Amino acid sequence: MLKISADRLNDLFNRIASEQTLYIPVDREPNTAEYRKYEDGMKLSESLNTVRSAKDFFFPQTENLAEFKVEGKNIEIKDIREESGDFVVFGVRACDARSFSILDKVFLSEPVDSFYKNRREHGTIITMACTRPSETCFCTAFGIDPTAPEGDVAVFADGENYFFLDRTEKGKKFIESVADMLEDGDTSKLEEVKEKTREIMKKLPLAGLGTDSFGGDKLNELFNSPKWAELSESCLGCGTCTFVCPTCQCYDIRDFNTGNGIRRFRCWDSCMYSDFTKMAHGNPRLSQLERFRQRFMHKLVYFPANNDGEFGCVGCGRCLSRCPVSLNIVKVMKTLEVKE
Amino acid sequence: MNKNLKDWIDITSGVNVRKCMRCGKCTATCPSYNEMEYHPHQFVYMVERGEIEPLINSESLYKCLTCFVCVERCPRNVEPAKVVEAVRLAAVRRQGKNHLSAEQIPPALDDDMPQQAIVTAFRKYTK
Amino acid sequence: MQRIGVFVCHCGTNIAATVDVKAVAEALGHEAGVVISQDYQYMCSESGQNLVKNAIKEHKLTGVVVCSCSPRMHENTFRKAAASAGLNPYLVEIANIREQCSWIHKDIASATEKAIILGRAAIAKVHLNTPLTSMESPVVKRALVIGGGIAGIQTALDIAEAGFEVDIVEKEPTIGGKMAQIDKTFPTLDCAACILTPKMVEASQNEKITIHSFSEVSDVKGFVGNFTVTIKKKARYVDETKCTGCGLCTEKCPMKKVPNEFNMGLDNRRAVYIPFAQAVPKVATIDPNYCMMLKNGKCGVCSKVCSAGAIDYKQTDRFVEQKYGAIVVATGFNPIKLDKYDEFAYSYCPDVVTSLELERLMNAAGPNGGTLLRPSDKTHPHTIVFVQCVGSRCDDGKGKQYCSKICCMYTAKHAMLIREKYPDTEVYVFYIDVRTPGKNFDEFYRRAVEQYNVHYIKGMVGKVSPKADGKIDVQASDLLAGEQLHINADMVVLAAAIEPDKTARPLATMLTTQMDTNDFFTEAHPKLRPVESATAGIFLSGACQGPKDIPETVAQASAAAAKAIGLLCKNSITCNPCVAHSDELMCNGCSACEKVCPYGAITYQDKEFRMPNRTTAVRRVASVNPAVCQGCGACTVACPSGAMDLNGFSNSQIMAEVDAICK
Amino acid sequence: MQVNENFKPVIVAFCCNWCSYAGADLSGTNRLNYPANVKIIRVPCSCRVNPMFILRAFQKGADGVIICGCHPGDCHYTSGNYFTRRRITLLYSMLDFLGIERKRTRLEWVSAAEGAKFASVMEQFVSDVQKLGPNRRLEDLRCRKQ
Amino acid sequence: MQEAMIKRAVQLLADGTVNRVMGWKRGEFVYDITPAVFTTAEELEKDFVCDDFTQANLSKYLVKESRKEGKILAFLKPCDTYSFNQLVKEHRIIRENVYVIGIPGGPKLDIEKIKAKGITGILSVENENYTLKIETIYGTETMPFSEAVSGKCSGCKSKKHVAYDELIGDDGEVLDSNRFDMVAKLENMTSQERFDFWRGELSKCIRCNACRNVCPACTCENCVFDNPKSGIDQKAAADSFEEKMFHIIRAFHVAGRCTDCGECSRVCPQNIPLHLLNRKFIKDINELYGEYQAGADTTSRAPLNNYNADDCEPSVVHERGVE
Repeated sequence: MLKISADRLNDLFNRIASEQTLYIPVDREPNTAEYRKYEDGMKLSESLNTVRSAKDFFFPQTENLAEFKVEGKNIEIKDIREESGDFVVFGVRACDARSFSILDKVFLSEPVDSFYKNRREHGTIITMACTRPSETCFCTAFGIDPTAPEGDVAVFADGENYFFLDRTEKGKKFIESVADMLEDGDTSKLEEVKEKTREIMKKLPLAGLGTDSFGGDKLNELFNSPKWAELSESCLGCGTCTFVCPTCQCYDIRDFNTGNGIRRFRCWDSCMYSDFTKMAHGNPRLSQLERFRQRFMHKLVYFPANNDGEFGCVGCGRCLSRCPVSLNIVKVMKTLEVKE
Repeated sequence: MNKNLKDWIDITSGVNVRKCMRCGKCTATCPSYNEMEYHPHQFVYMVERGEIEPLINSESLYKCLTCFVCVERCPRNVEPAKVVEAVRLAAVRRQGKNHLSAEQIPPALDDDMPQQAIVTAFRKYTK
Repeated sequence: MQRIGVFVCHCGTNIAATVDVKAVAEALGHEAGVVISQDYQYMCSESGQNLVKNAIKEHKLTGVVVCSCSPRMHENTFRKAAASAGLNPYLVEIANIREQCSWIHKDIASATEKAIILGRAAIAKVHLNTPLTSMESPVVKRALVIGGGIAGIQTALDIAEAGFEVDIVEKEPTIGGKMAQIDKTFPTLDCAACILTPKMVEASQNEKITIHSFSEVSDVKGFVGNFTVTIKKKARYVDETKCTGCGLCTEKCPMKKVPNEFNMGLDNRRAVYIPFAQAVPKVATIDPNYCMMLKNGKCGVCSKVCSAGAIDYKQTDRFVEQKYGAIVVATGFNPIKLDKYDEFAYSYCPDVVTSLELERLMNAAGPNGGTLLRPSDKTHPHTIVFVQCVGSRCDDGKGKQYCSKICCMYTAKHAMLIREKYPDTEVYVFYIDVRTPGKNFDEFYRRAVEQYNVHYIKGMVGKVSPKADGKIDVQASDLLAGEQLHINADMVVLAAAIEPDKTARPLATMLTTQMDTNDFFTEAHPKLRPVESATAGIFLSGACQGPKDIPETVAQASAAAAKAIGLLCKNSITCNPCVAHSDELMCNGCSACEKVCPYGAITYQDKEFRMPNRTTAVRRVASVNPAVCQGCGACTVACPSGAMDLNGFSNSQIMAEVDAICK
Repeated sequence: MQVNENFKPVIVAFCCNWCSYAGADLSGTNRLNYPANVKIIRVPCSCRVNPMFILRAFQKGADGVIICGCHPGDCHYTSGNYFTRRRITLLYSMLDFLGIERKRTRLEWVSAAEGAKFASVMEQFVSDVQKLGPNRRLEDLRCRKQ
Repeated sequence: MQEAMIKRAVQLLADGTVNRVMGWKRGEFVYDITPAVFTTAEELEKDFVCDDFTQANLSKYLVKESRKEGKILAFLKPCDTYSFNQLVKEHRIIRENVYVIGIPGGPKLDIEKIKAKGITGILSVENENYTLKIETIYGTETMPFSEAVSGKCSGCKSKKHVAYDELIGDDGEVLDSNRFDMVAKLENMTSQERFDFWRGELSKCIRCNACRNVCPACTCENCVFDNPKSGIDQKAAADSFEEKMFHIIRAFHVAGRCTDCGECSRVCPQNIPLHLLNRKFIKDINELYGEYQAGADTTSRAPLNNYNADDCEPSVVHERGVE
């Protein structure tokens, strides 16, 4: 497999950055990373997950859709879409990589979301195998192997070298473009690192999380479970869990009067908000219990029902660490689990 | 009516002569009223009408003791003393009008006159 | 869909001169919702208003925007016009393109552009106007007159004449004010007391009028038609009901050395006193700063001699609360303090007096019984010099910028009286201009000059210096003769400027009326509404509104009374419909609004609300009493959730205006 | 920082109906002039001005916002301007804390008799904002005029 | 401490003074604390926890809870009691439906501070006389207790309970903390530096509303930002201006009512120091209108609903500090 030595990694970054924009996770504070546009001298973050997931590059928090100008009686519509430039997102973990396949199912199925498609085509995702999973990780529960991430190009690190394995057409093209900086290397040490990571995964507190009592067909018994009241009583109804989640894909479309025309834009929406899906007759889910239930039912029941069993959650653990009152999907799954 | 001379005096004196309501209080309180050919209120009115020439050539220009009682008492904040000073400067700017020749000084000296007075007089009244 | 009519006024050339009204009308025609946009010469004229009425009927307008002068001028005119055409008056908006656009900009392009923007802002606001109906609030049929001078008395008499209850609050022990101190009045020279005391007696005997003498207004709450006033009746240590005014106590009181303010301190009075013989109410008053009994408990002569047993040393300030429909301010004037004018030696020469002091010196009830004597050595003055405009017409920071209007006339009166009574006395009057505007005024002044040959000299007095021999050297300029005069005078009379009474400023704060920089009350409109203040229900009578003489004061007093009667005769008045209202669904019941409301118009109640899933909950919500609310809007900002909004100036309306302006 | 001449600041003025609006009218009747960039919005009392309006003005492209009210003690509603004074003091302190130029906002007491003062305050405020240049720190890019 | 609380709670449940207890219960991990309502003694014994990680301020929940049937027992730390008083003053909490037991505050730990040391895979945290022994899947780590103290507690303003029916442990007093130092430091920067600082901080905001929904002063039935009729409703910051607008308006709405409990900065997923905005208002109010601590009592008027005639002029703010 092709590899590059650790100390020449930054040269590779400079090379990529010269051709297209490159985003890599950088430590904002020790142990909390965020994606930043690569500038020379930036150090790749060791820590695990960024607070905001890589979803932001493909489905940004706010995006302009169209602009209207009203002159007296006639309306003039301006198309303000522009072709996205090529960009590379480096250092995506296995769980985030899986989130793209979930988002693709939503945005790229008929009717295709042209904004998302435009960015998806121009973006190359370079994933990285995990070596130090944290206690909040439970990606194995959803069949994700942290040591073998998907994405366009998979990168494996064994301490001194970074091995590159292309997984898709776009990945192959990427590797060819930087082939001159890579050379062949033996992957013996890699196996040993992978084995160590799998060992750690088994020792994680959330390792044994089962998803068999969830899925498309479990709707009735879960929906009417009395436990939702106790589960959702302390939920504040803020949008943190939905805005840090890599697979949340709900958005709201709004108009803004800029003084010289109306700009229509879409922005993330959270099912936890009181005015989520507020329609002419009002809001279908009026109490926090219903909204709380809607969120986890969508992840664990509705999404699998519509997407042949694939769960809406990738086990990245962000909602576990970011919820102000520590309510999360793991607590829901453990409470609602039907044990034989 | 010498237009730019009047403007020049307005600027240097910084006084708006049009504020005068001709109440005569400055003239009433002026201690050297009798020696003056043009009394303070006339002074201001002539400057307002632009008749600067007679003022420059008149003796009373130098009779003003600049005791500033007219400035103190004027109800409209017109400062006649400053107008007098401005006209004096106009006179001083005129070349050839030498009001104090060197010979006049020794007889005018008296021992308790401060040396500074001589210097300023000499600077002011000679060209 | 809104159907808006835009009318742009030329206002003759006032607007049309610097604003291209045709371009404005044309530009505003394209705004959304505008169905008709035209300009006209005089929108406020009869035909202008008909233009609006016809347009409303013809185009079935739902909103009218008039780009014209300030809404404070003709908002009501256009509202009435719209109402008569069937459109709710509060669907009319005014864009001020005169006072705030055409009059203050010279460049036509920028003025026109600004007028268009102001027009757009008014259109944006009218889109969101809601039809409002004004509420009725009851009128208390009782008036309050603050100040018992001739102005207050005349106003009270006229209001009582119309059959309404009136209270007069006078801070001195007796009503009468400055006029009681005056000897004769110009131009007819009739004696001030003779024409004033009958009115004072009439006021005291009129059962509709109650007089609160020796009292002050301490607090005013409420609004037009519904004022609640607290009157502080200062302790006079004499029971008004018992005292017959016999004056025995005033003779027996041992404390003689009290400077008599009524005679401007020229002579002394006793600690217990009646200001002057014809005082109304004729009741003694004890001066707590001098009475030995009140200060250190030793004496009590007055209570011993008083046959009626009216003296009561334990009396304290009493507070009376009363409701009124209208309030008339008649606080009058005072001469200014002359201590800053050292050039006139007023503060260190007793023979230099002000005109009011001269009035007392010449008055029969004055310090020396009516014969004019020099205060210093009580000798007959042979030469008197009058100095005009002392402290008036000067902006040197010490005096007042305005002309005090009455000095020229009363000085001519004094000169004439002195010359008539003491022909041997020479009278000089130094003046800047003699101003005698009025009926028989100039003839009066010419009589003083021609018949009584008073020496009127044009020129100001520069310096007054008392000499060792008791005479006073007056150094002045004679501008016409062009000389500097030195007059050897026995007395100098200064015509001091007059300023509003010191109690006017705190009173204005209580009444929330406006005042100008000289502390005179600001009238609603200098030419068209001189006797009303901008605050509804508060009227101005006499010198509190500006310097004026007795004829004008009485005229204004009756005008103010007429205005007050106009208000009191209504059973209820329509009040401002632009009041606040709270949206119950969004109200948190946190009572932030209740705390900022200056009128206490907000109350709370627990109401039941339908909550999700067919449950109900009781919530504490605010409700605004539209009759009490005056529409200031403080609550709308104190309310975090925006539940509280204001009719006529709602959040969305103001934001729409902001958007239109910043477009 | 050079000040380009053709920058015409947009100034929004909130004037209270009883005092400063009357003062503005008086400066009009006296034909005093002040720059045309100032547009006046009439509010019943200065206490009606909500910080939302001020931020909205800046968002929509204003370069300066000035609030005029009655002199403390003169308020037609007795205590309206006292509340304004506290609210606006805190708001301006916060805007300054966030780094917004101080001269973009101002509160001025103008009575109905002070027409001259109104004109000179507006003149001075517009020149201050002119020196500061366009509002870049508190603007909404979408509303920037092309 | 926890046992004493459970014992007292069970006692009160038994004798019927209260029919439910508001406290905390553990989530998945040792540092994972969720506020919860317990109705039976067994639940209390099983799940109730009160240790170094129970930072959450329970006062806001009492707004809804105090409107339900029966009386609820609430364990409140000293800083929570200030929020409680403020909500009682604004009639948001019905005082007689809540039985308050004051528990000692004591510095609480913040897991973010531990993670910031690079420690991951945390399984358990024990506190042995002020050094923390942290079990992780990658071995055990130790760190001094003081370094893991939460931001809320490092600037603690008072250990005094201002509202309680009963006390467990003794009552502390008001401390003079240096909580305004950072605000003063910012004030002394130039306006460009301040602007860059806040643009850096506020641009991280993802408008998740956690700060608003956790804040005990923000209890509007229908928030201005959610109500389309308000004119400033916004769901996401589509422009840097809207970030500033949201935080300025929120700080203004809680000005004079914010008790500086620090919850907003604790819950912010992007660690934006939001408490600095509220502290700026508190510092200004203290300097300009006299010392005022929101929630110290239930009767005083909030500074912004109050005035006195000789308040300073707004220009004062423009003259002090650095341009």
